[in-house]
Amino acid sequence: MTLAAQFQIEYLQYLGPDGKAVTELPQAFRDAAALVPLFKQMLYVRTFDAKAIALQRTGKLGTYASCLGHEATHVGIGASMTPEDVFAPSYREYGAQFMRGVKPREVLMYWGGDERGNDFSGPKHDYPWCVPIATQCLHAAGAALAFKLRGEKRVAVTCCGDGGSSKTDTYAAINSAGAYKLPFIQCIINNGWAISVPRNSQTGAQTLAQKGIAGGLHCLQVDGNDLIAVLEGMRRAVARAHNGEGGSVIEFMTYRLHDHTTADDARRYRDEAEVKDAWTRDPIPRLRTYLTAAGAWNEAQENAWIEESAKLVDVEINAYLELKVQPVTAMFDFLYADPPPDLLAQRAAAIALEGKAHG
Amino acid sequence: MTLAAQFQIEYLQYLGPDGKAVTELPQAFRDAAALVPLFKQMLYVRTFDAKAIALQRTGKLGTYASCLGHEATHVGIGASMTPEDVFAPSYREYGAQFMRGVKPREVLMYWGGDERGNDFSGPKHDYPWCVPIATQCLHAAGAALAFKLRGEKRVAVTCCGDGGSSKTDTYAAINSAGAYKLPFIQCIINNGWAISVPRNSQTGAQTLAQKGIAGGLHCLQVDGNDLIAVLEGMRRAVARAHNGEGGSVIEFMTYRLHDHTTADDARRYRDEAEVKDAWTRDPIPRLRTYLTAAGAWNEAQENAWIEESAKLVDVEINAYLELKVQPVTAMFDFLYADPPPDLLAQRAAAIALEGKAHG
Amino acid sequence: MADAPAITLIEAITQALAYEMRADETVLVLGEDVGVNGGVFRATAGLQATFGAQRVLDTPLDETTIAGLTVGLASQGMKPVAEAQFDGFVYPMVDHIICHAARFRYRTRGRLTCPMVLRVPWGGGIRAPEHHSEANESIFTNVPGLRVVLPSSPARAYGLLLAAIRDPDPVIFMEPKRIYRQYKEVVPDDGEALPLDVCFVLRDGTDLTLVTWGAQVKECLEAADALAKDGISAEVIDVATLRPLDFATIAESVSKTGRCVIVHEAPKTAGFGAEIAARLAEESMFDLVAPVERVTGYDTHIPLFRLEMKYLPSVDKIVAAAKRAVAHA
Amino acid sequence: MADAPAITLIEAITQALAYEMRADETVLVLGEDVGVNGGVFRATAGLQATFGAQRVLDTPLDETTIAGLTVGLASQGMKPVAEAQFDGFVYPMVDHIICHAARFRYRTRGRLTCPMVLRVPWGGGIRAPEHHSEANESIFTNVPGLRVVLPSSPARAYGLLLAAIRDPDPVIFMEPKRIYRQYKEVVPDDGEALPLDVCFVLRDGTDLTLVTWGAQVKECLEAADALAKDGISAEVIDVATLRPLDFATIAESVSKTGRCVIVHEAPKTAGFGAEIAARLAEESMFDLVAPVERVTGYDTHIPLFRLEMKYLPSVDKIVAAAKRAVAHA
Ligand SMILES: Cc1ncc(C[n+]2csc(CCOP(=O)(O)OP(=O)(O)O)c2C)c(N)n1
Ligand SMILES: Cc1ncc(C[n+]2csc(CCOP(=O)(O)OP(=O)(O)O)c2C)c(N)n1
Ligand SMILES: [Mg+2]
Ligand SMILES: [Mg+2]
Repeated sequence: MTLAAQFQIEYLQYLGPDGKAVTELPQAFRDAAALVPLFKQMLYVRTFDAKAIALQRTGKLGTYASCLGHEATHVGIGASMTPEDVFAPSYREYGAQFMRGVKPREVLMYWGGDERGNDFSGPKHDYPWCVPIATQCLHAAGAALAFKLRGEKRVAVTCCGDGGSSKTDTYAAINSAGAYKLPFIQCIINNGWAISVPRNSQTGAQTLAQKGIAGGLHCLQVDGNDLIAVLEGMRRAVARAHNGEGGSVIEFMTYRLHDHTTADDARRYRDEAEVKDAWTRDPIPRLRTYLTAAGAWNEAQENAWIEESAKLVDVEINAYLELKVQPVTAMFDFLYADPPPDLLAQRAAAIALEGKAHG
Repeated sequence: MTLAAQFQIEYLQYLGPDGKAVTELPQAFRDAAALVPLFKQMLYVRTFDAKAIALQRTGKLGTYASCLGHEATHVGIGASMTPEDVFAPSYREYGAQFMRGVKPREVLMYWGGDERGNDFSGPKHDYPWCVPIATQCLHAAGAALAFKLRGEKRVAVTCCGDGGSSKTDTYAAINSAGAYKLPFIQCIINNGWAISVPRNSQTGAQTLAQKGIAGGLHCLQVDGNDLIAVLEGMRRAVARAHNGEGGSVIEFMTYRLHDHTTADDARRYRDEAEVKDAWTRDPIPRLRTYLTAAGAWNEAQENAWIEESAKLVDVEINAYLELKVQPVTAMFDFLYADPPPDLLAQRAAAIALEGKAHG
Repeated sequence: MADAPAITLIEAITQALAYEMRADETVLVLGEDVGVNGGVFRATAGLQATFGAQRVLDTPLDETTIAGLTVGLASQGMKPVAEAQFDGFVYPMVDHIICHAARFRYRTRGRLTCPMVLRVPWGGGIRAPEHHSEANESIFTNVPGLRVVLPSSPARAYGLLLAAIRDPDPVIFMEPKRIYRQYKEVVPDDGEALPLDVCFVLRDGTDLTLVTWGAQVKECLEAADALAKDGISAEVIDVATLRPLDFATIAESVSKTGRCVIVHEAPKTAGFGAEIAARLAEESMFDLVAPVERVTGYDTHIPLFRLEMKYLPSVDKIVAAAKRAVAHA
Repeated sequence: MADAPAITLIEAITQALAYEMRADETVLVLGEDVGVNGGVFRATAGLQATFGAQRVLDTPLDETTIAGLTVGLASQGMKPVAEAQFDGFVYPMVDHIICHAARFRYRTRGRLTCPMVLRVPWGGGIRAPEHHSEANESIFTNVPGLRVVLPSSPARAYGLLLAAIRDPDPVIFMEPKRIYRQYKEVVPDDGEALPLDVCFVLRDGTDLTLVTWGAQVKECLEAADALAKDGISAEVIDVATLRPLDFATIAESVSKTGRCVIVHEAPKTAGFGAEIAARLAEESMFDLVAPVERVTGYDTHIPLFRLEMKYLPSVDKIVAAAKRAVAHA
């Protein structure tokens, strides 16, 4: 048998669900103390998430997409990037975004129906949340192309879900990253579900990592509930990008512990037993156990931080709740740099109507 | 190292460019005599192609897409299908289509600017030529889905080019064929060029066959200038489809010996040396040598057939040339089963204008 | 039948789907989350349980896939009813709809056809996230070979959807999601389709014609009530099928009233209201005593939900336009 | 400059691209076959040789890819000029254009913008295969945040393309391919842009206004000549930028002539001509002495080339409509 090609996809896992190392830790991440800030970030995100859901339940927020269970993946991705890199998220990677400077209040503004959330405090070149599934992947590829053409040492990192891996845009991004050998990382965050559609209904592919083979990219599958595996997977992909070796696809295996969004009710389509089982792989206790065993973390620290992060989040929530609705002119003022006269006339009419409504 | 997955893609070649077997022939295609009708078909197609180009050059045809060099692939695909199967071609697979009953005059009608070419004499369920690259692949997947839902033992076969393998529709077809385990065969006819863009600029993927890995399909790379390899590759894919094993992607390695279409001038972007070299792999002499050595074919037969096929093609050309332009009503009459009154009014106006123009 | 319970517009959609799936075994439903989950709006709730996973198919998450498979199914003897989860996700479907669904009959001289329906939850006003509130019917209204339908009540949703599924050509069926659950009415499950080529005159009037479709029908009827209090008699027309347009009904009304205000949710410029105004300018000019007016979404994107109601046409805006029209004698 | 050789419309496109690539190093060109091959219409001929493969990029064969990469490049400091090889292949780009290019500034309150141009060889009449002859501007004309430009002469192609590239927002630039090589004129390579928000009055007249764009400008000018022989004085307006529409120029003309015939190649129903007619019905009704008329493509697909000229507006059709208008006193 003559072979035209053959491929292997590596799987990375360092910490098992019980928080014990299953293999030698990667060189770069052996210092447990160095992981503590990331663990704190994971706790912070979880606190934020719970409070955001509560806000929605009490009518103070629109539809909200929870990140419960994704903390190791999101934080690990965020920790692997520099400010100069470009991040193109989908709509729930707050953990990564907070590390880049986006404020919780901005997340809330966005889901609270206010465009100003997208004008966030993170890197000005980062992409906002992206609702049309996986379209952001191609924007990241375009950004990576800009970096390459300008000779900049920057990486474009984008995320989509297991559902998003079916989207043609994801393939287009992967293929163009391969064609142009771009500094591009496609993170496929496989949380098992795309709303009600389970991972196995999306594709006949045995892994989602292998989507990258179609574009000749480096492919990796990673335990997305193991922060160390996430960091190591990202480290390798970033190194490849920096070395001019081109793009990577990383599949992060995690689980969506919440409903798809607050507008969804997962009990309609998902077995409670599966969710229960998934909780046994929760990334937070796993890392806590590991850090505690390594002497880098303890219960007192955790309690203190939980309390502090609740306060920090509350500050953000209050800032959000105090936000005034944009004036009606806001829907006209950011459409064109140079708005045409007819649009200005409509703007004037809208102002006049406001006057009437209020006067 | 833990592996998440691994893949191998087989390469099929039985006859070398010199027409000698490079390995044991596959069981199903050892009878040289049985290949003679297919060889005659290849010669016929080549005759047709040359005459069609001549028609275009003399102003009697619009833009025409030549199939020069693709004869083994096209005829091999056509020979592997039954009438009940569905074929969704791109725009140059005449060899396959003739075997399904499409008439050369119909090809000429289409490229001659007359929709009636699409109402062809081939299977009524086959798809017409498809200009928007690779969109036909998804129609074939949809057809395969219909077969599966109805429990019919039919296969949907579609073709795209090396360029077309970059198209998101191709990925969508592959992925859905995998997700639903469809009786679907994606033929990627890699002729080295997509107009002026060489294969290596399309993608970083080492083979085009591996596009199938992204959807979990069976992948195969085949020497597309070796009729036996084409037949064997198709045979395996059809068997899989019939056995409920799902879809396949086959990359056929061939070469576009002509310009992209008669509207193109490949000398602008392509090295003559490369074309010269490609002629050494021409599928026709290769099969001729093999059949002759096997005692199944000789020069006299060839000369007689060349003469006869020229006559057969001329009959078709004459039928095409005698074709009258459709009446102006033709642009209204096939739009809706039940045309709306405003459209009928426009139709009446168009007829009135005709009357004026002629009277 | 008279005892049928009153149902909402979304329930009428489900009822029509179920009716036609029972009546015609080639009808099938496909889309994201349409199976066990019954669709994010519950339009297909219960259908998979009733008709099985062979008739109600969840698709991979890709709209190009949905559109392409639908064209493939329709051209091979099935009658697929595809769902776009939201209006804002319809764009990746446009290529297959325009280049293929709308052309198969034409291209092949009737050899292959494309009897399909694309259901699109449409429009704003439900406080949804970005891209969930678009009134983008004009993407389709200039496309020959399509029908574009937009019901505005449970009964019309039922009857028009049945007609859409039975139609031998592709139909884009846009559903005003703001009124999915706005009110209920009794809709007998009698399989009676409504015609796909007529406008519905919902209220007779003599002074002015309000022409609209979709969710704005309600605002127009309310505006007519308000105008009546001021002694102004407004005729209200629900266009319902935008393509092909039944202009005759509109022209007849305007020949009587002499005034026309067109109301729609999409941005004004080159929205479908322009076509109606254009037909008036061509064919009813001498009937008009007042300039035509359009009350529409502004020529900007519908904003996120805090401002969206200020974007949409309102009863006040309609009444004001009507009064401007009536000021012309 | 006066000695510059006369050039065709397509050469004017190339000249504008080269000018702006020299002037602004962030400008780059991408598309299928735009590199060594110089584009299937030769619009980018020689550019890769002059500016290198880093500035003139062949893309993989996928329009979604082209559109998405273009949005990515534009939002990260580049000024991409993307080419759709033909009008019929623009549909897979629509999602990224509408959901992202047209919205980045709006969505992010100005943080990210999308200064890009999408060049689209547009329209019929060149005896091309299927999907190579579409007048599909209405896909974009209802979309807030876009500019839609359609030049009709070498000089306007040059000036408007420069303006399009320099514009800080996304511009859809549709090029009437039927007149790519129809005639030559001297177009000084002086880098002078033309305004993106005005109609061009190409011929003054008093009896009637012919409003058109793209390839039909020529037919309208010829019709005006023919009408002049019958003593009818037609004003001819090239709309040039459809979105935003300079309606003021049209209104001013119609206030003088009292009659308007709109000519375009796209199908009539919900084509952009409807918007112009609608504005007339809203704002110029009392100026009109005759009904507005549209001379357009029929409401069917442009046929394959044997019949295509019968589909398109012709001088005869325009003259006939003009005479009907003038019959109204
Ligand atoms: C183009 C498009 N189609 C449909 C939707 C509706 N939708 C929002 S999220 C979602 C599922 C996404 O699943 P996945 O990609 O796995 O990401 P996850 O939400 O699980 O993180 C769907 C179908 C959308 N936002 N965009
Ligand atoms: C969607 C789309 N984009 C662009 C084109 C123009 N076009 C026609 S053929 C072609 C190249 C196709 O190359 P390939 O897929 O390798 O097939 P080949 O012509 O070599 O058989 C291109 C770009 C098209 N027909 N459709
Ligand atoms: Mg998911
Ligand atoms: Mg090719």
